[in-house]
Amino acid sequence: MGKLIDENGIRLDGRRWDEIRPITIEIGVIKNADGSAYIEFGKNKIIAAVYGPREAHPKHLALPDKAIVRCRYHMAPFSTEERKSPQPSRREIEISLVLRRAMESAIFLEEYPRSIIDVFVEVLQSDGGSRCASITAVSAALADSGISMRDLVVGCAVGKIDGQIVLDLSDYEDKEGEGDMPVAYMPNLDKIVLLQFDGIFSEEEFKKAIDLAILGNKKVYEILKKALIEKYFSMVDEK
Amino acid sequence: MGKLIDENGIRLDGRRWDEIRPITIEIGVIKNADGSAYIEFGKNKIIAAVYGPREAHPKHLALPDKAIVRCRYHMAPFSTEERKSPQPSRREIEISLVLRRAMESAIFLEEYPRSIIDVFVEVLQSDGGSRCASITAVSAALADSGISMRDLVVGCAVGKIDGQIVLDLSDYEDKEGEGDMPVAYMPNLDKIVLLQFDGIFSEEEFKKAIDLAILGNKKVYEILKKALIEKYFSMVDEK
Amino acid sequence: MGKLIDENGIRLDGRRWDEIRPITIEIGVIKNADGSAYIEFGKNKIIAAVYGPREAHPKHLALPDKAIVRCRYHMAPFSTEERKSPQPSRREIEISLVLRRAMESAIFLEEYPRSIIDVFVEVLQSDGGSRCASITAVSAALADSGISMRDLVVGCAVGKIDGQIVLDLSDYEDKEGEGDMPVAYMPNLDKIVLLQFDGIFSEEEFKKAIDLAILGNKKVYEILKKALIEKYFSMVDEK
Amino acid sequence: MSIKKSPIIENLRKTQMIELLSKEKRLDGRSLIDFRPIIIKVGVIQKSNGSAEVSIGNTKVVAGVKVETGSPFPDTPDQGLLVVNAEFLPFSSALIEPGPPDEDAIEVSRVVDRGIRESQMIDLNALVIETGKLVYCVFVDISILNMDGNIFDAAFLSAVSALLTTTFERKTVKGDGNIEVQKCKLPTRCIPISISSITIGDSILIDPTEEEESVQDSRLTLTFNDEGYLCAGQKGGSMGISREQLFKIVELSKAKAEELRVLVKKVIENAQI
Amino acid sequence: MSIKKSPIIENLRKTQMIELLSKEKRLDGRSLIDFRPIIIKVGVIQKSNGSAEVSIGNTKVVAGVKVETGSPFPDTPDQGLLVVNAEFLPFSSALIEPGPPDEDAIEVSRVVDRGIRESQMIDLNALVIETGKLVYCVFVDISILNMDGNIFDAAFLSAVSALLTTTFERKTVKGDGNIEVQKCKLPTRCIPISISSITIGDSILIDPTEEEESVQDSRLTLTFNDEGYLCAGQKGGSMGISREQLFKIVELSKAKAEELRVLVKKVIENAQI
Amino acid sequence: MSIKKSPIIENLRKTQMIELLSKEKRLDGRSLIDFRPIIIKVGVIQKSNGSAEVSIGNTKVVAGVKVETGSPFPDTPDQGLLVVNAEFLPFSSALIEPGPPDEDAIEVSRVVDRGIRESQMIDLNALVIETGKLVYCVFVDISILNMDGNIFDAAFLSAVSALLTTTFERKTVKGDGNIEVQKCKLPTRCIPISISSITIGDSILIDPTEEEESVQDSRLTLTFNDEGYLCAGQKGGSMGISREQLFKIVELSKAKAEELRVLVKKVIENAQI
Repeated sequence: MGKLIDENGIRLDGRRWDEIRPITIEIGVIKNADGSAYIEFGKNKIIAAVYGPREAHPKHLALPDKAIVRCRYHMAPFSTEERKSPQPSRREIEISLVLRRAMESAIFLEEYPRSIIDVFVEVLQSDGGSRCASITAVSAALADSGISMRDLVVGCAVGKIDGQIVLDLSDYEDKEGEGDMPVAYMPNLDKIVLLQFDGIFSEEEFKKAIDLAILGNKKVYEILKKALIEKYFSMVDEK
Repeated sequence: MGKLIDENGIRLDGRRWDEIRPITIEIGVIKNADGSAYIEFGKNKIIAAVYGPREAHPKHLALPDKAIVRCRYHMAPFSTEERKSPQPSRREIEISLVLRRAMESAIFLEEYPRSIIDVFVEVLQSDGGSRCASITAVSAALADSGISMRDLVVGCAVGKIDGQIVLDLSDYEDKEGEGDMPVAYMPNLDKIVLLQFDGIFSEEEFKKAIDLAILGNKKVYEILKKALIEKYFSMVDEK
Repeated sequence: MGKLIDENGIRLDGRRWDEIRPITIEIGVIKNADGSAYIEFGKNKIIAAVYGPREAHPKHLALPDKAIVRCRYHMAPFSTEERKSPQPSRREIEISLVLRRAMESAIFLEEYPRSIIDVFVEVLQSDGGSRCASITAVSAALADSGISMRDLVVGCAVGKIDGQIVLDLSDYEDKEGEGDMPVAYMPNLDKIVLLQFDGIFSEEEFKKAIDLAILGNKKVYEILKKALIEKYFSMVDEK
Repeated sequence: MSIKKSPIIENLRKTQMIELLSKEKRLDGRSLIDFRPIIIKVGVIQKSNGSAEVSIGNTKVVAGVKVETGSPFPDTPDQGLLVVNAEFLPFSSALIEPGPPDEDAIEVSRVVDRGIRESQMIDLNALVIETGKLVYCVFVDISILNMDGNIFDAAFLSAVSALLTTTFERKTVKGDGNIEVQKCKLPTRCIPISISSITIGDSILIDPTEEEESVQDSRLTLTFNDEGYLCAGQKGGSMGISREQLFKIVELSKAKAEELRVLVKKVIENAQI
Repeated sequence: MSIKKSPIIENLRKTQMIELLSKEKRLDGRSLIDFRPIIIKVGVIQKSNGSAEVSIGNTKVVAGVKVETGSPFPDTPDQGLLVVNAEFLPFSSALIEPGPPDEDAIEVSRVVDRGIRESQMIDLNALVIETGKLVYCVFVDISILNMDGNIFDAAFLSAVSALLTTTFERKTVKGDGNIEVQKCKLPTRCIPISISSITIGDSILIDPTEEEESVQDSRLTLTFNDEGYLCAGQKGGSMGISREQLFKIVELSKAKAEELRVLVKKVIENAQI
Repeated sequence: MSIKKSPIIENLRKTQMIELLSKEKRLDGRSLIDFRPIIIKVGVIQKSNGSAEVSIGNTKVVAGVKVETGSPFPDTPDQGLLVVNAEFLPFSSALIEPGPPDEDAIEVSRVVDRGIRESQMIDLNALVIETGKLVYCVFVDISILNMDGNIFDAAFLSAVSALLTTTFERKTVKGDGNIEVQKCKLPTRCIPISISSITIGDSILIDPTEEEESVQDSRLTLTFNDEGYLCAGQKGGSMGISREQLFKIVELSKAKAEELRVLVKKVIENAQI
């Protein structure tokens, strides 16, 4: 019936309403960084890397009682359908801001007074849900760097297509659908740390969307945990 | 006869050659600022606000024997007939410079060594003579902030239309006339602190223009003084 | 036969393959600078000026054991056939970089710890070989400033036109020819300190080009030496 | 937020604030879900096509709308353009330095933009002059004059009020080739309202002051259309929020949005454009 | 201005300067109303359409003119364009750091621009190729090579001398549709001259050096057309000026402008373009 | 290069490096003229028209090609455009701060650009849609992911591999006015290869690591076309080089270029685009 979901409830890419796209996570891909990770989430291909905690420079940035976090979300010029100018867009600046806030929720900033933690995200190929994929990669990179965190942060969007709330929109579903809602979540603390949405949602739909997003985030969390454990065991094996 | 002045010596907006447009001044319009004022001068609607004297930052800007003054004159994108780009134009940078110099003439800078005085002007709606209206507003804001001044500074332009020297050009008169001359003045010290002009003036016309500008400035001064006194009395009344 | 060299081996501007264009060098043209020189090299008209060694500012730039060199190569908007935007182009930034490296080879940087040497080049009129002419002018300016150098640095390009390796391409030869190779050289130390090229050169042609460039550089060196000596003697005469 | 306050007094204020919150009270005497006094003046900038000055307590902003003509985007040849831009004027707070718009101004711009766009307040399809070639561009510029918390709602209210009172000269080519110029209103469909709240521990505070924001855990800005549907949202703050708090905020905000919409309607009716 | 001078010596120089002024003398031996030696060389940049190098004492600037084609401004479809741009080259003084043009360079650009524009030196209406579509753009770029005071007059002289010797290839479409290219002079109508002076106490000094400017009360740059009318003016300096001093400066400057105009005329005549 | 290493250890490493060099050995066990392991993966970015990820030891870059349409330059109306742009991603090294591309990124961009352009690898004349009006623009964007020396060769290899595997939709207007769209390869003519080496004293080291570059006297990047002709070159480093060393490097590099070209060919053949 609908243009994005068929009569059997199957989406254009073959998924059901509560399925996420395939995810692979690789830890430690950037040799020079203190921590790094590469994620493929649908067609998203994203690298996150962390430097720090390191001495704040210039020094007047430093806070006496905790670390400050800087975040740069950037898209490679070849990451989009049309070539993207290398200059940061307003969209990239806003996403840098919401990613930073989400990570501040999770990091034990008080453990690193007077220091700075630099988080860099580079989108090599973009697809729907790139900010959610990014935050999962950032979380993996932070874990890789050994920085203390309250909880891992994962991200997964929900959306509304053909009038239905579904998990994890693809690029095309985002463009053609009625609403998109990226959510980042700390699974053990059960807290939402990033939430944005646009589209038209009734109060009921909104609540349903949040619950579905939490479900999706828990799925992403399992995959992230597995990637970190594999990395850990392979390191033990190498010894 | 002329296109800007009729046979009875009346200008398009009904004024005679030596009349200024209506002026209203309101003191203390910006709660957070140390001093502020709002002026309506013809169709000009301008806010001036002052922060300081405060510690110079970065510190290498500070002077050991006096305050430094910074000034930003800026026009809101919706202040002009055509939308103005928010980026400061060369015109705005030049006006910032001449306003700063004019205020440096008046402020007792030596009383505030190692400090900085920030003067901000925002033009919400622009009309002829906006830099003159601005300096009057700045003067009011400085008075409101309690910063010591040698004298108040007021501003009023003169110009040449239909071959005649007249006071206080409107936007249309400025555009269609033969010359514009913004003048700022310290009435008690009898000094000109801002002077710019373009157009064609004979030596006689120039002298006549300056004398008329001084006359106009004295009118503006009376209005500014009244606004400050009213503010002062209303504060007393409130007690 | 060829379009750039006639049957008698004469180039369009009357030169043979191993001739350089006329060069005049004037020392001390910028009064305020610590050292300066003006060069005309063909139609190139270039000023180089040096400030320093002076205290590094901001201080964190300073190195404890040697001077740092900054270099700005810039072309005046009226220096080219089409008006050039005053903003530095990528080409100007790259030339600034290679000029800086070439001068770092020559200056006794260790003699000036914690200080900065600023080298400024302004191209008033550009022609073929402007970076080579520039480095010769910079060398003259540094000599004028009294900064210690291992050797003078001179510059002269070679190129390939009509299949032949020739000295010192003009603008037109550069544009219409098959290759251009700017070379800067320290004649007494016999070292190449700047080398760039584009075009198509066989290994043999490359070697021939380098040898011809060294020959050309020695010619430029004689002219530079003469200019410096004349300046020196005229100063003695003035006493 | 003023740098003139001493840290000791600030800490005292914070302690006092937290104590009051436990009794569901606020420093300025409001209940947790009340707005401060809201003043909306429309038509304040005659040179603009529409304008509004909005105060919420000591927070003050002014928005101006300009309608100009331009080229449509290649992928939406049959739609006019909407451009929203916010600037924190340097005098709006003691802590702001002059410079290009920073991430905070960009966030305000984009949150207001999304709220207006997603509620489909403006009928962009009705702003086409010649498909694919010439359309009307609606520029909404928001100048933040004084900051005392809840910039988002003040900016949103000013933008919406300015748009609702916007008139422009529409040019249409008549059958005989002549061009007819008609002054008309901007084609709008609804009155979206944004409601911002913060959480401090378990408390939810609508319309926070700057002082309150300085101790917030998280912030939430939600935009509602006329039917009470959510059409845009943005979380702020550097701490997480629970599903339960979130749902409670949605309910609260939906009710507040209705209240504010009534206020805006009254202002627009009185304006008689 | 050099940072190499010791402050003690600078203070001694200042004291000496003030003492001399009381006797109507200056440190370099000039009378108060004399210019330093002026050297004007035209045609120095062959690749430009017009150029001039000007020295006033140790102050040195070079201006180059480029005439290109472009679109007119929508509100002046029947006028060519004039663009004036000044840059302080980083080697012009020990105190300049590289970077984008700052407020001083912008002021020089705009004061020179107004002087040329308001004197109607260039007949912009004669620079139209096709009304509303294609016009000539006259770019005047001024590079300040060495700073020793009175940059305004040196910049203005260089711009005017460059413009007076500018030639360009004018293309006209003939009746038969062919395009004729003709080398011709820029259509100019007069020779505007700017004169700058400073006040130090009651003294008025024409053509100040940098040392003198460093103790100035106020600065005044006045531009005069051929008939001795004032066509642009700009006050500088951070102190006020009295009406009486101002009028005295106008009289003095008007006379000096005549002198300089004779000099420029001589240079242009000798240039034989 | 990492700021985490102590200067003492760094000095020890340097001493060790110099000692090894005297025995024609290197810290990582390579001979002086060997490359580190090279890995080339093409087709890594499906949204681009061509792409390649290249590792040389720990140095890693990715290049993506986009083919779009645009206007030709006025002076080359019958040629498509080639634009090369390199960026050092901020995570590529502990020493990089975010910001606009600095002189190092510009140098990489321009050296890669010249090598591709001067070897005439791409037939720009075959990229014209309508002479003087519409041409294909080939954007090569290079993102440097991890820095461990010899950025130039890694960047060049990635650009060349990406271009060799680039496909795009070519539109041609048929005789009957219909537009035909055909997927086709980029018209390339050869496989240029760049080889970088450094000198430390009398030693010549091919493919230097970052540690080796930190003690280099001079650097040389040479680009060769299929016939072994030099087509671009760039000296780096802050010390001079002798004619003799230079000639020796040319011979060495020419041979290495042949080796790398074989490798690239193999990769492209396996890619089967």
